[in-house]
Amino acid sequence: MEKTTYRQALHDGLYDTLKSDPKTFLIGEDVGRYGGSYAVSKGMLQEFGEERIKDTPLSESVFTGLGIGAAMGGMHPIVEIMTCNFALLALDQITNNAGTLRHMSGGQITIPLVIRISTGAGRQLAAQHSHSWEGWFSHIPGIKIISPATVTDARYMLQAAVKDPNPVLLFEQAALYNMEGNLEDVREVDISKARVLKEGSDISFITYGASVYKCLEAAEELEKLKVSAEVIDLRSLRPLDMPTILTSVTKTHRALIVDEGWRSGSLSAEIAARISEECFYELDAPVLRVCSEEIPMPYAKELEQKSMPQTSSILQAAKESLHGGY
Amino acid sequence: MEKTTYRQALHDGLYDTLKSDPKTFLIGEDVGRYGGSYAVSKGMLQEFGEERIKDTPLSESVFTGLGIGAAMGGMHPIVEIMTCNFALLALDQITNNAGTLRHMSGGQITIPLVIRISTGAGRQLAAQHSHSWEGWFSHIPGIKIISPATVTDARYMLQAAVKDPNPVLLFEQAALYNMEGNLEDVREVDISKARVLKEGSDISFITYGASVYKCLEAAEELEKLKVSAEVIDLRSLRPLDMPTILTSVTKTHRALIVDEGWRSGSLSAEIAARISEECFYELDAPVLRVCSEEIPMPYAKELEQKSMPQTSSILQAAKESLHGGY
Amino acid sequence: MASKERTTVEQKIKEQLSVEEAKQILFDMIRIRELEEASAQQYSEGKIRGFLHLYIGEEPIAATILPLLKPQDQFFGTYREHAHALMKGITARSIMAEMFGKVEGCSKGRGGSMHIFDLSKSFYGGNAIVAGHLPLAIGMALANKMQKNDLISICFFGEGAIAEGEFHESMNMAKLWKLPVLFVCENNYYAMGTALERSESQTNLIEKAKSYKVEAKRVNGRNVAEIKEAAKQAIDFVRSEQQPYFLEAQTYRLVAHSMFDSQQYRSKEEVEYWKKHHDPIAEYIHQLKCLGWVNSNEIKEMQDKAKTEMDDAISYAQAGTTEDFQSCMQDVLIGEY
Amino acid sequence: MASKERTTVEQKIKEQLSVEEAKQILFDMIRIRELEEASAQQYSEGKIRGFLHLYIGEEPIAATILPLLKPQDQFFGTYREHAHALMKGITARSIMAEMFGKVEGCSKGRGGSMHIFDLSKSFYGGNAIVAGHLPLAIGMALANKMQKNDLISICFFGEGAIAEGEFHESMNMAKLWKLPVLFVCENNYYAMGTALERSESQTNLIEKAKSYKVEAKRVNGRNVAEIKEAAKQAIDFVRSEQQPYFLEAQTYRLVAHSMFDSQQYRSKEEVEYWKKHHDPIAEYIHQLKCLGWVNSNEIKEMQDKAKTEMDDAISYAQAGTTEDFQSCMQDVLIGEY
Ligand SMILES: Cc1ncc(C[n+]2csc(CCOP(=O)(O)OP(=O)(O)O)c2C)c(N)n1
Ligand SMILES: Cc1ncc(C[n+]2csc(CCOP(=O)(O)OP(=O)(O)O)c2C)c(N)n1
Ligand SMILES: [Mg+2]
Ligand SMILES: [Mg+2]
Repeated sequence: MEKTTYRQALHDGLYDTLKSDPKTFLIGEDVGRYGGSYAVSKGMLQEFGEERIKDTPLSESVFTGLGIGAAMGGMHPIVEIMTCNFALLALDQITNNAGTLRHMSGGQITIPLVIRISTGAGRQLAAQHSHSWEGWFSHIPGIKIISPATVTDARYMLQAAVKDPNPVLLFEQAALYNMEGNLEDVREVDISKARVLKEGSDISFITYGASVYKCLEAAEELEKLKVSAEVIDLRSLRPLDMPTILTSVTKTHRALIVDEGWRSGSLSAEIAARISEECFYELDAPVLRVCSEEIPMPYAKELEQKSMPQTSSILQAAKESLHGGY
Repeated sequence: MEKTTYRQALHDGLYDTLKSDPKTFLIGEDVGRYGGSYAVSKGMLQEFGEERIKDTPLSESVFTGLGIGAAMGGMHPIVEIMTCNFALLALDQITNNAGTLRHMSGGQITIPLVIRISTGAGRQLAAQHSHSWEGWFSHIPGIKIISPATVTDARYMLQAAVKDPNPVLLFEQAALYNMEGNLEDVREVDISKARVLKEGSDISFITYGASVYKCLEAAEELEKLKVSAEVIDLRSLRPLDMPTILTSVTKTHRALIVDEGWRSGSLSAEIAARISEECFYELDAPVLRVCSEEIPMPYAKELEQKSMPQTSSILQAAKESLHGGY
Repeated sequence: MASKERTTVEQKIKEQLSVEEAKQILFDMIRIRELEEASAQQYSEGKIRGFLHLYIGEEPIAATILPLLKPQDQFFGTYREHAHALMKGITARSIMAEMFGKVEGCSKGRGGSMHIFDLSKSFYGGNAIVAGHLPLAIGMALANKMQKNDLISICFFGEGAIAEGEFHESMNMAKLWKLPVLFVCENNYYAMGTALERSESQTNLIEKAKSYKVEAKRVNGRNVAEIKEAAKQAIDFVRSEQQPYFLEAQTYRLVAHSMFDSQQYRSKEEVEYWKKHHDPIAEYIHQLKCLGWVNSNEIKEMQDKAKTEMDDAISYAQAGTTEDFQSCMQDVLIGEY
Repeated sequence: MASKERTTVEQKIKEQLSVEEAKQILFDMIRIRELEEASAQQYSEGKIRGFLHLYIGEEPIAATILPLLKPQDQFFGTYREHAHALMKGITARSIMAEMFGKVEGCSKGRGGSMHIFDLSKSFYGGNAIVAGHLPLAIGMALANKMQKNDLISICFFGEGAIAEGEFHESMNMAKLWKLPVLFVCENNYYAMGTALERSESQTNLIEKAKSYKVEAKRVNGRNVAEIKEAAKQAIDFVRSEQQPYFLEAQTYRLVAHSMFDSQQYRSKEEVEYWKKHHDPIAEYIHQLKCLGWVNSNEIKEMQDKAKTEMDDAISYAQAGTTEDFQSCMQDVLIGEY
């Protein structure tokens, strides 16, 4: 197994995609000359030229809509929105066009579009650059939402997304760009399935993205206490892979969802609601959630860290679930 | 008790507000000369003049942001966004500014702003004019969200919202504009509390807006079967009045949430998750949800009606909860 | 209209159009009018619901411009698009069935009046978020350009859309990236009840377009020959230069914005004046008659034919069926989900 | 700079500024430079984190314009706002503490470098959604106008913001509603790595502003006297005419966009050329020396004083405390929730 970083894996995946599919091209702010705000597309302009690596003006709404239109025209655009915090400017296009046009036209329109968006806190970028809105956006029918947590997924999810005939939002985890990991020996990944990263029998941790590592850490801690936690990386936030989730909870009878989004109305709520709906009688304890505090993300390091799910808060919630803190 | 329509009640509430608070003014598309797209502000221009009834260009993002700025400057603007479907264009302003500035500035900024937005389906306006996104928007910290279901609330909620020092989104139910109802003999309403519209002991229906009437109808049907359903009108979607919800569920041991939003990631998910978290051991059955189908709203009447919560689907879900359909 | 002016108009018709063409355009204008009147009628009978926006008074624009396109050139329009759909070759049957909410409609009855789509005619809506389709049109233009398929996209919108940020961003990107898109602004001076001077600080829309260095021209939207001349030039320019172009057609909506509109914002006199003096079909008939290009019999024939077409469309729509709900649950995503 | 040109520059200084004023502006430019260099230093030591955007090379703009405002005139700026904060009277201590994430900072350490707020100085950020603060500024202008308080709002942004729809909608509404707002566009020719000619089809920004019928003027952002003259006129115009005004100050960012930027998009030579020939502080010092208005001793004194101010600010920030987390959970809404 090869070692690589999350950033490099994303870069390589992007490179391969552009190389293998001549209908693809990358557009977004500073994807070209600057090399991508997180350096994922560094060197691409030199490699693929201006025709396929297109720096845009600061116009999130329209370059996203332009991607939708180009996809309708048979291309396979890859749009980059620097961070999800700016994606609200494009949310009309994503929702009312990308997510709607196929159905509204009676199934005539196809939109093979990928939108790459970075997400997440932990880098002290404060309240207009730090939120995790992928769960929030997963309310929208007509789009898929995926987010890689591992370098392998970082490497191959984009290719799978580009092959998917639907609009796919791929959320890159800003906190993981520098993470090193082992690239598994695969050539592609299936973006429809969640993945059990660690098997366990006493409690199911359901999570995705950067929180995966905190859950794994918490699970390790729990092993010391002879508690066996299962850790599920959702990978796809819309649609949700419910069979994998339900199989796990049916086995462990306890579920804890860890979600970096603001708690109220987060993806964690949907998952909790579904677990209760679909395997209520299997549950030995209420489904619990560890989410971000419902405040605009503060800048100060300590405050930011306290606002986010942490290994310690996961552990605490797990113990509550196991011992019935109620 | 006086009879009035929901539209007239909103109109009268707006009139009183403008009359009593000289810092208020109304801005939005066609609020003036056209009389408001739903005729709520009909006659206001003639009454209050151009200074206070301001027709805007089609610029949702900026006239909303302008409202925020004017509120920061000490005014009490009332912004109207025609429907929530267009509100995505203003969601950056609502989230990154209205919901964020106070906290991010260390508590210095105050934004006494009200945004009126119409919402909901049932009028065959299809996929770009029919959605219910108030639940979706209730993910945002730093704002309040309310929605009147009764003519009394339609009459007095705006005044309460204007008096509130926070940004408040008031969602008007498009399906109810023509509804007649009895105006209660009050002079103000408290926008922080849910309201039990019908007491019951066997199951709690938790809902708001136009679905309230479907729930009441279903409850009436259930009476015939000797089942006593309690119906709660949430009134405030953010923050949620959890004490009222939990008191009810603790009494009935069964909960059914009816929400016209798309099911996944709807407000109903949050409420279901919280009920499970906070009174899991009181539940005799899983918390169930009746929501809209996860499709862009179709135009054809029959399809539209089938996509939305209906008395029949509420009844069916209630029976499932009561008899344990699992 | 002064008689001097009229002569010029007729001169221009002779310059720009053959008799056949001129008559075809008249016939199409009549068809559009009949379609719109039939729609209004069906609305009042409760067969059509939701919002219904009519094109009465604006017919020359769609009737003249759309036939100049290649069939595969992609059209993007607003909710006020029945006329454009008809001109792009969608049958009245398909349009009417759509408005009736029947599965036989081009969008399976899911879209209704505001969302007519027919990709076999390269007709991309029927879009009801004002200015939300501009980015789609420039994206399509980019796809055309990259695929070197010699197609252009054409995007219609009202003058109200110009205030939206999407207009600004789209014009800029279209010019920056040299995208082959023809923007057609149907300036009917009102956005619902908001008059142009309350929606734009600069009411000269050509100046606005030029501020992006986009080529721009204004035409009288009731003058068929002028529209044809300008639109042909514009289409040729877009296709050959691979650059955007902005065409403003000044017009007037002779009817309400939609069936919900009580028109508080303009006087009855104003509307009556326009109806009486500037109904574009009456004007055009008068011009062609002066030229001796049509006679009353032919016009009557056209009207009858158009009426028959619309009656047939209504029968067709009436006989249609509602989509099965299970089927309507499809097409959200492709594949299982 | 050619010597003829130089003479003109110096002429203009004499025309526009008293010796005292001129020296004050120089001192402020030096203070800004010292603040920015101290910030960069603290960043490299890990005391400041997140994004840090420096104003080095652009100092004359804030140093000249901000003192012309009334203290209560409301300022709205971008993430590149340390200089403006200092000029609006926020202490270096308060700014530095904010960047250190300390509760003693003006935003309690919640905002950091990008979100400096101090309402006691009418300083409204520190906004980091590009162009997202323009609507706030025009809204504030409306509030001022309605309250007839004789205040204006002033809104700074980079040329990159012009491509956003929010610019378009804001300019239009500001002009339509005659709002007393001064827009100041700091055109440093790059938005991160995107050069103006790749971000605007029309690179003449004055033409862009005028397309909304907004009064507009361009100044050389390194020419203090020119800035002062134009800004004073602009402020007077906005206040007395109750109309918007657009002022473009052409400038050059001598440093990276932020501490994350490796500047692939421009050559080292380009940056070196600007540093060597157009460092605005060096230029201004040269001009004032030619005029005999300052000498090296005085400059040294200014630098020492500024350094002392910044050292003190750092000590203050260093000694500060982090906000208590429970306190940080406040201020989301007012009242119980
Ligand atoms: C983003 C958005 N805002 C508001 C509306 C409501 N609306 C529908 S049509 C319209 C007026 C548009 O006027 P114009 O662009 O001039 O086109 P016209 O109707 O005159 O053809 C408005 C405000 C909408 N559909 N979308
Ligand atoms: C809406 C939005 N899009 C993108 C960004 C990322 N971003 C931050 S600064 C910047 C460049 C802005 O350039 P300009 O407006 O010229 O100001 P400058 O930094 O040159 O002072 C970009 C793209 C952002 N903060 N907000
Ligand atoms: Mg119009
Ligand atoms: Mg710049």
